[in-house]
Amino acid sequence: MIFALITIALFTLAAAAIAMSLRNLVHSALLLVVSWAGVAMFYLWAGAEFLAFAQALIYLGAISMVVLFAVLLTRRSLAELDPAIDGKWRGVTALYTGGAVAAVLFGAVLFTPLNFAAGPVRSFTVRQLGEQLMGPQVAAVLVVGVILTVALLGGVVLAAASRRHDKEDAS
Amino acid sequence: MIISAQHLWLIPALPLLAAGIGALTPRGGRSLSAGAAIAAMVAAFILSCLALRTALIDPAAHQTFNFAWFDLGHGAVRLGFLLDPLTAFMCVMVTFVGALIFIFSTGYMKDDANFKQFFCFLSLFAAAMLGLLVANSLLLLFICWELVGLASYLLIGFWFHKPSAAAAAKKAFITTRIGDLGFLFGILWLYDARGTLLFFDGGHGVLEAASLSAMAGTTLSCGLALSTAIGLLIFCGAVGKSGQFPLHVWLPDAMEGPTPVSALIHAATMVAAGVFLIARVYPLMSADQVLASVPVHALTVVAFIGGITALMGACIAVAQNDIKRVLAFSTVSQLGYMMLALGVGSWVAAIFHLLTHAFFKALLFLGAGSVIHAAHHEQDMRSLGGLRGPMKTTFATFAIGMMALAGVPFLFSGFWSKEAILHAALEWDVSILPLIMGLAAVVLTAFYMTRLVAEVFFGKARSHAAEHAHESPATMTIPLVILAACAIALGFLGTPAFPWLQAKLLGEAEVHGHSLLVGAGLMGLSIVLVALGLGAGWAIYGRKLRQSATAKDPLETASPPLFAALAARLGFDELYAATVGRANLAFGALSAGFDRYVLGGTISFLTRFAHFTGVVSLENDESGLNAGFNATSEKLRGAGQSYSKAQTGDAHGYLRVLALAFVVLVLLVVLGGGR
Amino acid sequence: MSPLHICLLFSSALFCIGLVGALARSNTILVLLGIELMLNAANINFIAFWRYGPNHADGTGIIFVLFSIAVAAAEAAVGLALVIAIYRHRQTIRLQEANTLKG
Amino acid sequence: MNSLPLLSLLVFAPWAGALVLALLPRLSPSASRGLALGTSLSTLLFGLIACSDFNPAATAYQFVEVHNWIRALGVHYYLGLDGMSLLLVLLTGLVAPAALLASWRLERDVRLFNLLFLLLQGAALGVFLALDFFHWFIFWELSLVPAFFLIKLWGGPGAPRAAYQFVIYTLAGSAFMLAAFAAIYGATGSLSFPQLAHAAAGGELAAALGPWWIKIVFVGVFLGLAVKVPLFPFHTWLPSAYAEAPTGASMFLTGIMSKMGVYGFFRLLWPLFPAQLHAASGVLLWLALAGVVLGAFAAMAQTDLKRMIAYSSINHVSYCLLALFAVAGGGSELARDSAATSAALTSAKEAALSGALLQMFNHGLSASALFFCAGILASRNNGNRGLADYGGVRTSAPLFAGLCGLAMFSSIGLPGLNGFVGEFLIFRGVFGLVPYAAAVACLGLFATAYFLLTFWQKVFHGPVAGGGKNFADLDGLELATLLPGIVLMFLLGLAPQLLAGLINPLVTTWAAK
Repeated sequence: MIFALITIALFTLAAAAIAMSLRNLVHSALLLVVSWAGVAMFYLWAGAEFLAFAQALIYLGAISMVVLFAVLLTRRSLAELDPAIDGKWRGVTALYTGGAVAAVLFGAVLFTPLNFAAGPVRSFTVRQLGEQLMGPQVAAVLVVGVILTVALLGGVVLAAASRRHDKEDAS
Repeated sequence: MIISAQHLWLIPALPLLAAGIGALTPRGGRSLSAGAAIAAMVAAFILSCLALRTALIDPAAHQTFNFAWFDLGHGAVRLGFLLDPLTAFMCVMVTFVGALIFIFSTGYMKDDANFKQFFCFLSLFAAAMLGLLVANSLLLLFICWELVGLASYLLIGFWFHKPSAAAAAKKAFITTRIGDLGFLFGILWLYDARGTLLFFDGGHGVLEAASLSAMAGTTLSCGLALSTAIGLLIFCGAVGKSGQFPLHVWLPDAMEGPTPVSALIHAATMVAAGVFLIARVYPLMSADQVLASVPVHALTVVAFIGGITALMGACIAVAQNDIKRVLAFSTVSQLGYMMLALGVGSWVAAIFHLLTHAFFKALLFLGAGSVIHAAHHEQDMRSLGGLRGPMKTTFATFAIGMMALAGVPFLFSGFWSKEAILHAALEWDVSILPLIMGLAAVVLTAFYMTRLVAEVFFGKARSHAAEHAHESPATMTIPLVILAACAIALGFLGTPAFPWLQAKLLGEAEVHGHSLLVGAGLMGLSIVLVALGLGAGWAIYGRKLRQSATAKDPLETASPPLFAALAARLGFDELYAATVGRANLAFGALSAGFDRYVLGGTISFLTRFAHFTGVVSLENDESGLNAGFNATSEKLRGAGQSYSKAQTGDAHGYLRVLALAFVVLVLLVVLGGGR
Repeated sequence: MSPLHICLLFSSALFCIGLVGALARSNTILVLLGIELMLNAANINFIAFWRYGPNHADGTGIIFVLFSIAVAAAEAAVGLALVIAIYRHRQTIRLQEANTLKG
Repeated sequence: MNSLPLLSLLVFAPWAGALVLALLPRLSPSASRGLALGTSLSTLLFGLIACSDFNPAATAYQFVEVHNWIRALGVHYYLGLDGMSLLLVLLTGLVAPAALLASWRLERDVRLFNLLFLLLQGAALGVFLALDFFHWFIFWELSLVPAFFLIKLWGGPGAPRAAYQFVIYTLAGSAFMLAAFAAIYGATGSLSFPQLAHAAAGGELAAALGPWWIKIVFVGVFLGLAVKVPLFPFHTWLPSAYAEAPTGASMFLTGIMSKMGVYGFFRLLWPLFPAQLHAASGVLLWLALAGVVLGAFAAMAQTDLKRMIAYSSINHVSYCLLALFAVAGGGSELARDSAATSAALTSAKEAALSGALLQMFNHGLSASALFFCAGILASRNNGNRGLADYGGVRTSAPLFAGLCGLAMFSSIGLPGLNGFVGEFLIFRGVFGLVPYAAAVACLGLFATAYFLLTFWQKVFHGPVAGGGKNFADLDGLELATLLPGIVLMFLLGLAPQLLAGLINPLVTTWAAK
């Protein structure tokens, strides 16, 4: 079990780290998809099958497409490459900041006694999930639904209204 | 028809109705408005007479009708009506004089554009005044008290397009309000101490024995009895309303109003309300008389204030040139007499003088109004003169009023009422000063009234307007004649030989006549003094009549500084303007300044402080530092702006700060030893 | 070291990678993706505690992650739409130059 | 007792109107005005229904609606009404339509204006009816948003600044209050006012929070409310906000918004922190006195009409708080003969509390009427509002002068009009509890008369000058706006029982605490 976990973790982290350092945006995006897949595998490993499915559907299916579209739409030519890291100073401060946060987080994790029993994998059925969602959490589901709708509308409006904005700014 | 206490509300309600009609009729409805007002007054007069008949059946009884106004806590705020001889006599006087003045006004105000409004205000005044008289509750009395103040305000400022009238109206309202605040405070104290404001309530009222002895028995930390303190506070209201020293300054200015207003409100009725008030709460005012060892008795203060006012008013009246102002200061002086009478312990004498004064002073004012009307609103008596010929009725009636006011013996009512006051002052054993002040005022009164009559009616006309004067119409002269008759007849209600009025007011069923000889010495002295005043006046003004409007006054020639001081009304207005008025405005400016600079400054300081921290929190924005200290920050908006300097728009920066802050926070928690 | 520790270390590392990415890259799309990574790291924590925590049966962790994913999807959609809008407007997607909100 | 969810109707009727306005973008200006007015008036109708079904003798909340809302947090949708709420609901029903009528001539963005106004009205009603902090606070904060836009978009030249100031101040205060209630929730797990008041009366609230925390929490809640009222010295946002707002918004701000703060003092601060309020009452009394006196005197020094009325508003609202603080202080420092003490103190408290409640209503009527009159003056003279810009208006506009004068005298506290009853009762109560405070407050009465009469003299009297030339008298619309308020001033001045009957049992219960 632990071995599987470590494998999944290393796989995911490696993909993410490389994705963040690649110069080619398309490659970065593709590697991130791999990393998200790793997270989905982690969900499978942890026994949250439905979540793994959702992660695959949303991240691998939807968000990756949106990202790729965004990348393609915002590039003047396919050949154009962004510098991976924008200036030395920015990279160094980013690394230091990240390192500091990492140190704090690792320290916190390692020095916290976590006395939870590592029990067997217990599954949580979709039926249970559905009952939870339609029962006590129904208000939250509604809110999320509203948020998604608004986000959809917002996305459309933002992408579509930009031409008019251009005109206004020009005047 | 029997009018008892529970019907008393009808008396003020009728004029109120007339006021409502007057307010709601369209501009054209002149005759409707005036007709309703006069009809209401006449009806109220009839009702008042009926009420008087009821009251005189048993003069000692206080008929009351009390009711709850609104619920308050476990109890209710109660108001009530009271019927006793005092109320009834006052009602009869107010309605009678009021009706006559209303009739006079139809002539006097005939050409005014706001004729309808005038009668509406007059009716409102009458309603409030009558409400004040019939009240059995200090609260109801106060309500009506304020309303007569409002009516007075409206009527003084009736010719509101004249800046002087507008200013005089405001001055009257504000000055009386100063007194009213004291009055209100007294009411609050009384209410708090006794839990009720009803005068008579079957043994629980504030003017009844239990309450009075409780209040006289309570001694405050300053040594005064509770009843003294409350009484003096209530007296403050009377000082303001009745134009007593030191709040008399508004009354002469109130003559800016139309003359019928001066006659009704500022001579006969409203200004006498203060006297009525003290007479009404007389048991309270005199409750401390049983105590020997108090620093001051409430009535002593009243007596001295009254004496000072009587003398001062008479002095100032000597040097005034405006016909209405002379009469106004004479009113101040006469009100001082009444207060003096109250103070020295004879409230019946005060009310007697109040009643007689109401008639002859209304007569004098209406006479002056008739003169002013005839002389096309010329009020300066230096420019009048010689009106004896063309205005015979006015002259005759005015002379009767003048003699009543001066106290010409035996035939005129003023003589008897003044005599009663002087007699009471003589018997007062606290001090002789009020008597001396009263006697001095007698001489002065006779003197200035002689001067007035000589200047206005004798000699030759000294202006174009006076030359063309002619007698006023019948609507104006008939009230004059009636009032003149009353000014004579009323005296016989209360001669020493047959003091019917006094007996009824005191609630004595029997009339115990005294002989004329009682106090004959004092009477003789005052007759001599009156003669002295009349003689001096005639000697100075009558024998050598004024030749032109610009000639100097004989007194002015004799002693310019004294005359100037008196003509300037002893400088009270200037004094108040320099002290109270200025302090008021200064405090106003101070408050506004405090608001703007101290509070605003504090906020501006906080803003700068916030600004400073905002700037410090931003490592690399040096321009912010300079800008920050130079910018005059506009309160919180400035703070917002300086904080917004931290808003670099650099998303990376935000994220970096966020992450580092997280690290710092965790370290703080850890190094700080957890919670 | 228990599996829970490993899970938490995993999520911390993923979070830091996302953070460094978001800080170091100037391309707005990548910054957004870094933030997505951080969100994923947080989700991993939820799942880990759900998996090893005492209240397994009520599935709070799963539901929370579900909502989180939904919100992340919304965020991604709006964020990328914004990127496109900015790009149309300024012809660049460098984050440093999108500083209109500077005070 | 009533199957209709009356209170929900009351709160949401204006919002429904706003929603309709929002959904109909092509509505003509006159139709949107009519719709807004109708919706606004419907709250008056509902208020009157509530008033007729209201049982004044019962001091508990009536028409209660409780529904579980967020079960995890223990938040309820909880509406209820007692005498005080009823009074304020009726006031809102009166002032809001009048304010809409006053804005009838507005030409710019009519639909948006009416929409925002209805939102504001709904929020205010929500504040007066909500009994659970959660949605009470939502209403409380939501009232800021429309008010901000109303001031900023339709106000005078200084309006944006005034609007920012207003919002920042009030938000800052509210933030303290929110934090305080978070602490209360953390300690007790309840957000319902009646429950909390009960807990406070039993001492459980103090025990749950601990002696130190409850003081901090008290200060937090106090700050939130004091800014809204506003209590001196938190009032500096008020003059410019009131002065710059458009007439309708000024009327609503002074008529209703300031009452929200006072309501909060009575509904939250006093029942929840009686001991703390008692301890602080000495200081607070002076603050209220400062509001009474300095407000009035500062008004005297103003030359801008609306600023003057704004300062007088501070003065009048401070009377309510003066009464509350005197009651909370309990008059303990008075040395009295012991036999009369408790009965006399109780009756003084009753007077002060009824006075405060009546004063809220009365000030709502008179101050909004005065703001309307100032608006009329400004609208006839290119927006000039200086005292010196006018003269002799009464000559050309006697009707306007008369009605404005009535509103003014009501504000001065002339007996026979509504203002007197409340002020007299406040003075009566405060005198019985803290005599020196009543004495100092008398200065405020004097100054109020002084500056209002000065205003009257300069604007209406004297020779015709400045904006007084060719001043058109009131037309039908303006008359319709002003007249109901004026009639009520008379009615309530002569028959205060109409209102006193509604609140008296409640006040009696309060005073007995």
